[in-house]
Amino acid sequence: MNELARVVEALLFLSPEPVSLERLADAAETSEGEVLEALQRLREHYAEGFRGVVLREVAGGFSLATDPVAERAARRLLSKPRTPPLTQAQAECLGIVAYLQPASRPEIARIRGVSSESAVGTLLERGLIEESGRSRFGAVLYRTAELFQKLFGLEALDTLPDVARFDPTPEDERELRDRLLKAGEARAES
Amino acid sequence: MNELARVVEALLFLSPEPVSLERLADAAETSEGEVLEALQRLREHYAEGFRGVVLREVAGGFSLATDPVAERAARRLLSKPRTPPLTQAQAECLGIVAYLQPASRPEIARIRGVSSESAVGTLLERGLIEESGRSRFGAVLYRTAELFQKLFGLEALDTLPDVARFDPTPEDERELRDRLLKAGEARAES
Amino acid sequence: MSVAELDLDLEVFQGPFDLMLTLVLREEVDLLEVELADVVVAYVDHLERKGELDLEAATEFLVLIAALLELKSRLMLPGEEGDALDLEPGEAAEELLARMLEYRRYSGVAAFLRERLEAEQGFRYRSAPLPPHLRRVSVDLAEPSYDADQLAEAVGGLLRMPPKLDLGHLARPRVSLESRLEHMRSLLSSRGSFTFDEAVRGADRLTEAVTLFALLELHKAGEARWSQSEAFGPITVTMGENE
Repeated sequence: MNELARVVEALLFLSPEPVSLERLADAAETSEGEVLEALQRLREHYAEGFRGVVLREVAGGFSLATDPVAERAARRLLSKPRTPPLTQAQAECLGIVAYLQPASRPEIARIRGVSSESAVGTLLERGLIEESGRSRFGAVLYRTAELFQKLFGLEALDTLPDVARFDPTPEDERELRDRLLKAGEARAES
Repeated sequence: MNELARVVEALLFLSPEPVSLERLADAAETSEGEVLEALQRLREHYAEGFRGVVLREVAGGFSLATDPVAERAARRLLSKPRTPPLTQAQAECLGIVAYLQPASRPEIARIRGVSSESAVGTLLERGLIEESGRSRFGAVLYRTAELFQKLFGLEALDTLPDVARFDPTPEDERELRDRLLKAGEARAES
Repeated sequence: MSVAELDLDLEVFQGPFDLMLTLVLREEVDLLEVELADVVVAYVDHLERKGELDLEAATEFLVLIAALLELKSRLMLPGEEGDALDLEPGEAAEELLARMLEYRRYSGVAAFLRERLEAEQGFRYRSAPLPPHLRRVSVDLAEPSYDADQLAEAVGGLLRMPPKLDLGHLARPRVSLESRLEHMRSLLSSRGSFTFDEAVRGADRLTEAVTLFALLELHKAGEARWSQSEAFGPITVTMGENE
């Protein structure tokens, strides 16, 4: 490991947040190309499956994290509980914000069909989303925060899967349509 | 590196404090002898002078720490003030402090019509504002800190831009503080 | 209190507003059975008790109740021989379908996110405090990063005096659904049939809206029938089979 690789390793070890290539180069007073080379060396050291710590590319930067191999022991050692899982309501709100960002509360409510105050509040509190200005009508807009990408292991926002992947299948859609039409007919007959 | 060494590495990586042999063995659900062996393997990986992170044995146990080689770069990366975009609430609080200084917290709340604890807290934490004595009524007063001028590229406080450019009723000639308080009270009543 | 917590005590549903919406959307409560007028009344009562208008909450309520009213009134449209939805493209059903498909998309996204978070749990990041000598922010390293105009603009915005809030439209006497139902029932019993325009002659828009809603309720109860020969033509209301 050359000196730059050592420096980069130390920076990633210390920094509580993923660090971008640009910031690494700036801190080490060198070029991004040199840092990339150093990261390549580090990657060899931290190859997944061989070490307890792995080098990850998340949230537009680089970060060291523990390998899941140590999860059980880590839970025993640290009293800090795991990140609590998301409720369905929170996950829906987060999904809407993630794909439509910026998204307003009324927009979220429209899609979910329910007012989403408390779920949005929790997401804000947990630092997964943050405010991002106001819409033309004065509603607060939300976008995902950096923590979202980090916790969900996303390199960048555009690495989220294509949203069309989550659309109901044509069969589901047909079934839903049939049910709706039946409801309408039943009503018309009554 | 065997699995236990990987686990021990991960535990030392995560823990902010040195971890004793006993706690390591307990967390990894194995004997202290096994952990010692694992530590021996780790020591080979983290030989001083070759890595950015080194394995240290200190009074309380074992810990990973950065090598001094990264000192300068770490300071550049981590001691550099963070400058995420200001939220509207933060901009309002900082604006009030900058233009009226010193300004007290109750005053800020009256002008904005909402309690401004968290925005003021963030500004304090980021070193943009600082305490500046107490008002006649005992409320803490704030003024902008040295960092404020640097981050806003202001040579002196009197180079703050003229509010008149953004003033909805520039014909009003009362003092800025009076007008802000009046408008805040009117908003609170409406 | 937010709209979500608005407590409802209706014939088919007791509980908070947002739960009702969820159930309607998931088809566990039949929208046709929900007395939306009572929901509005409960909300207005709530506003009155509270004595203040939370604009964001009120907007949200209006958006939701408007969507529900629209859907419900479309669901209530009478079908000719039960095939109205086949003859027409079934606009209401299509819209509801579109909404449900959109909702399903994000419910799929939600499932993906929850799984992903679960899978990522094993990767833990270090969150140890910085060594003491690195904790202090160094003023020397600060570079101009903000525009002071943002502050001037924020302070300028705070100088704005609020417009005098016109509560005239809220203070206006409320039109009750009961009174409009009564009005139409008496028209029906005295004349046997009438046009909708006659029923709302000289009335303001709110009264018109409530009257239309009352008419939907009469139709639902089988007390009235209506016919309209062409779009935007006069609506003739006649006695229903239940009378």
